[in-house]
Amino acid sequence: MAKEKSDDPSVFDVERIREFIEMMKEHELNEVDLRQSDKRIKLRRGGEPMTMYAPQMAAAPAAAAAPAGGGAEAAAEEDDSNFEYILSPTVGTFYSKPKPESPDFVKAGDEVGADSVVCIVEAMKMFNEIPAGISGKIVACLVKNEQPVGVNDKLFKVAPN
Amino acid sequence: MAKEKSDDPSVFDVERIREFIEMMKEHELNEVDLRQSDKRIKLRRGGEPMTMYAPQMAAAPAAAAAPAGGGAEAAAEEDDSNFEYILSPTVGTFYSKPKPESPDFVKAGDEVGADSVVCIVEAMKMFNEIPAGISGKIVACLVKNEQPVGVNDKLFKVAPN
Amino acid sequence: MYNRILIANRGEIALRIIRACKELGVETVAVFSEADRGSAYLELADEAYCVGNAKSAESYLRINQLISAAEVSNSEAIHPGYGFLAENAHFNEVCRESNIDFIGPSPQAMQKLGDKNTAREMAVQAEVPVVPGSDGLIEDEAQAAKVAAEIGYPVLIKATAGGGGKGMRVAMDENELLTAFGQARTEAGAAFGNDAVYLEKFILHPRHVEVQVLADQHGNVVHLWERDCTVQRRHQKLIEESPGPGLPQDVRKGICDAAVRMVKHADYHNAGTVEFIVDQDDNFYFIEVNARIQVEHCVSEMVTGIDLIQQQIRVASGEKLAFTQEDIPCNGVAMECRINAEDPEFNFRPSPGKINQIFIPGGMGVRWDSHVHAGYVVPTFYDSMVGKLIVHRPTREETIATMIRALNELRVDGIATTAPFQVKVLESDDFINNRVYTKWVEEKML
Amino acid sequence: MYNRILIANRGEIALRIIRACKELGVETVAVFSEADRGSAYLELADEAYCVGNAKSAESYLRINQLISAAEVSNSEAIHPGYGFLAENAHFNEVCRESNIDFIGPSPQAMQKLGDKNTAREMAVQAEVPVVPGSDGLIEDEAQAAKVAAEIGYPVLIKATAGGGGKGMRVAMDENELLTAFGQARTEAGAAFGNDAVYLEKFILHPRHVEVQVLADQHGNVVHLWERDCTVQRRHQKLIEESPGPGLPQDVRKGICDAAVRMVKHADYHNAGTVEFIVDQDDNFYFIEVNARIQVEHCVSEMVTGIDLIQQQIRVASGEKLAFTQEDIPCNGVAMECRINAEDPEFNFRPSPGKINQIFIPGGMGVRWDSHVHAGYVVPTFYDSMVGKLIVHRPTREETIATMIRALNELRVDGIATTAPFQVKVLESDDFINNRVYTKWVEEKML
Repeated sequence: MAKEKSDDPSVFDVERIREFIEMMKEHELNEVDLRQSDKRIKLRRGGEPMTMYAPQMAAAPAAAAAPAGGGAEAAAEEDDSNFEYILSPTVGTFYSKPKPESPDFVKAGDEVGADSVVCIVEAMKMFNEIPAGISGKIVACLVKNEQPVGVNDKLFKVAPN
Repeated sequence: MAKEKSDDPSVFDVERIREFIEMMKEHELNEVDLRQSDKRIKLRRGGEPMTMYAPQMAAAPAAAAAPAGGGAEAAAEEDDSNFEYILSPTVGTFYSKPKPESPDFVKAGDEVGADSVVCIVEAMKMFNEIPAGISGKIVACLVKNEQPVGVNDKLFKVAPN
Repeated sequence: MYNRILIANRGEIALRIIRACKELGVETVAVFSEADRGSAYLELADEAYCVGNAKSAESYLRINQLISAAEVSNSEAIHPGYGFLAENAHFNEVCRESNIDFIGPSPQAMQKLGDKNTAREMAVQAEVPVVPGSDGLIEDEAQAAKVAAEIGYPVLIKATAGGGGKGMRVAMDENELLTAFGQARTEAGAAFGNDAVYLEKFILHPRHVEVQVLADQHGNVVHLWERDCTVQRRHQKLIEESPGPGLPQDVRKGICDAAVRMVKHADYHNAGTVEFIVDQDDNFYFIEVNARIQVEHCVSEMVTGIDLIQQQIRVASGEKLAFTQEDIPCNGVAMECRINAEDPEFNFRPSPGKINQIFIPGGMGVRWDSHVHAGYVVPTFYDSMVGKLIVHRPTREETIATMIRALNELRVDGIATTAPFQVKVLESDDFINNRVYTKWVEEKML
Repeated sequence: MYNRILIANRGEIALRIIRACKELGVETVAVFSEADRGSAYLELADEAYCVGNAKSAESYLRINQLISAAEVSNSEAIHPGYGFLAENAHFNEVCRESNIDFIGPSPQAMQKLGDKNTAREMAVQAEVPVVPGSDGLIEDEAQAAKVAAEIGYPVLIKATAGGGGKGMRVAMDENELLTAFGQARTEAGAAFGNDAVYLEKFILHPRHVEVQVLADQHGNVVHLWERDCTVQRRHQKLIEESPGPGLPQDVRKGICDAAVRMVKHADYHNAGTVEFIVDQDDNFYFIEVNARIQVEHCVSEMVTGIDLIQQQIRVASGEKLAFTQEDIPCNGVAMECRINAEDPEFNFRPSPGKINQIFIPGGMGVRWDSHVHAGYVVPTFYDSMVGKLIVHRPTREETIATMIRALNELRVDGIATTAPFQVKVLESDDFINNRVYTKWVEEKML
């Protein structure tokens, strides 16, 4: 990031700001906060802060309490948006390994393909093997073994190829 | 500031600030915060809309229901801020003339001095002669004869000299 | 008593159930769709799980996701609220097969009462008066004409699987009957895949009166008096009150006792509502049983002081009712207005969107049940009700005055609501003097 | 009945009075300071007049502006609410001289009861028990020692013009008495410009119990039972309830009858409160009469179903009470928490400012009295109370459970409130088991 692409305009560039704002409106974002080296672009819109409704619950359910449009906001919290997430397709219990004694399906640093099984989510005695869905490198596992998860809860953070 | 890209104006550039502000208004932004090296442009505006609490009452009491800081907002409604107002110092009944048969103390277009009596506000059988308080030209009388008024209700609009 | 229950619903009723649980010391597990993600009321639950996308079919109606959520959260019971799966006997059964209590009646009772025809037969057996009509289905025009002649015109043709007015026809005489009969069958077949119809006497200008009942699993059944829900628009209730205005005491007693007989005969437990229509001579006729808690349960709570949701949970967990019929008072007059996100100025079109500002009514005699707040976005995917305004005062006159006061106090900036229309109803002579009937809104107010 | 009244107050109680008037069909005129300009509740009034600047002395206490507002708006009466000019006999008199009814007692009754010493004498005449002590003022140390010996130590030295604990001293024996006597006089002189003091028996761990009375102008006086307001912090009530927990029935009857005797003897009309302290043997002693409506009037409204503000207006306009003592029930248990904009984490320091977001509690048994809303700015100039949370349920246990549930539901973003502290009180064994006393909060909870 040290050497800046010459085509990267000044953060004060009015036209680019306008584009950001239109994106925010279109997708109902409340905040955009971009930083790079000593640069920062921070934009806020919408009504009163909904911070009072910020997460107050345990890991899995936490997502529940994220503000409306929480997905977007969660992303905003990230330093950058070069990552993707493997989401749970179902409510159930997360298993990081096929059997208690065996190793985890994947760990941080592993390369995965779209079809690689990354975990099992068990629901109603059915053990659903969850494929990565994208190819890339596992950055982090976001859920502990045997933790309950809900639909669309983030399971793994992935750096796509 | 020394080596500044020619296409990147000073943060103090009025035109660019105006564009940002217009964008913020148009798209209901609350905050813009831009930084680059030692430069920063930060703009904030408004809270959530209080429009539901806008005036809904008859002329005199209307001021009552104006949003908090209503004075400021009222002013904002004006095309420009070259005017001042003569306010009622007391609750009472507004009289535009000393006696029913006599002419108004002042009418639109009249020049007044700080000491000129512009009306009477009667309260508890006491007839208080109200001086203009400023010298200038009466633009409009904002209250009807014998209408009740409250403290700080606007009585006359004045173009000061 | 349970340690923890899952609430298979959303919005106002989900919050209502969370409140009852907190007062009972029972932990709650909420579920939500992506459209409800981040709603304030979810924070009040001990846990919350997303069960899918905004569309009900992809979230609140997904039985496997709900059961999974109950299992992973170690919930011992599921409260279905109203709507969604509340009267789904299959869901009821799946819960029990998964060793999770369903807070409601048995699947069998639900099934029997769910079929209008069976329910009617049970009413007759329980000596609960029903609208005079064909005992069972009508096979053909000839039989229709014969039965109609017996019960006397005007007659009503109804689909046995019907609801919401579909497959319904009124016939003033035999000629009309013969044409309407075919139409009703076709319409019913198209709407419900079941063209079975029956006949009954058409009642002019009826009132809708229903009785709240509560039964434990030990054979104890009580009623919490009646509710008058006559003010409706297209079968959607707008205002409910208790006691029923102008009902003679002997009729009140008769209708409440009949409801208890019906519930006992159906071997029904938990909370339920027995619906009747009352004609202009105060004769009452059984219509159906709602095998769930209802939106308007609050008015019965106010006049009796009994928390119905808490009672549902208690009896589902096996507790005996802690009171008898004699212990249940009926104090003052309670009324409820359903506040819907609909615009009465434009034929009640839905008015979803963001609530920029809201001033919530309060003060003496006022109860507000709602999950909304300034900044809340009313989703487009679900029922349009955003809150319930309930008033309880010593007399009907005072209750109406306070309700009007409170409706005028309610101000919502961002969406339109039905409140202004309800004020018009409450100020009308017909409502004040109790001259309304189920079609009154359409015929006199629109 | 009046056509139109002016409300010489602000915030919660102004809204409370507007609500009562709307239900009575009486028009309202509100007044406001520049600090309250634009507040939502002002819109509910038929008219509103600014009476001056933010400081109370320059607005809500300006008698001439208030009278002028009443005159220009053709108001027939003024309701003073509580605080500000509510117990100002001069204002009361000016109103009447201006042919405007003052909604409260006569200036004479107000004056007599306003002086603690006179009030005590009247109590004795009305055979209302008072704390044993000097009948009248104490002139010097010698007399103090003599009287103290008679009534027995510990004794309390009190300023006749006193209030808020100023000019008050406890003496355990004669030595302490002789020093404390001088100190009390000096402090009283400095605080009130009146150094007159008297002596009374010091009561250990008393409860604060007060009786709500209501009197018309035709000699009819009733009580609306008692309120226990023992949970206080520095003489500021935090939680009030009715009926008084643990009060034996005969004591309840005795204290309520005594209050009625007192009010009759004072030739008092309109609403008022007679305050007592109750010792650990349930002996009760008269303290003072509050000649106005009180913040905590709502708990009496809940158990009796009587709207006290409406009654104040009715009796002021000359109506007879429409009910007798026998008609006044006492149903269930009502409790009120005053929600103040104060931060219990930091010694209850004031926490004014903007309410960015608020979730208001609701549901079964919950009443909310407040003028605030999301976006409202709590001014720094006035009382810190932003709302009252009132709960009414059949039993004290249920009332406590619902109050805790509702306090936890109340979420205010932008300012701190006392709600979390009140939850702690409600969950404490001492409160649940009724072992609190007027200094309990300071001694056990801080």
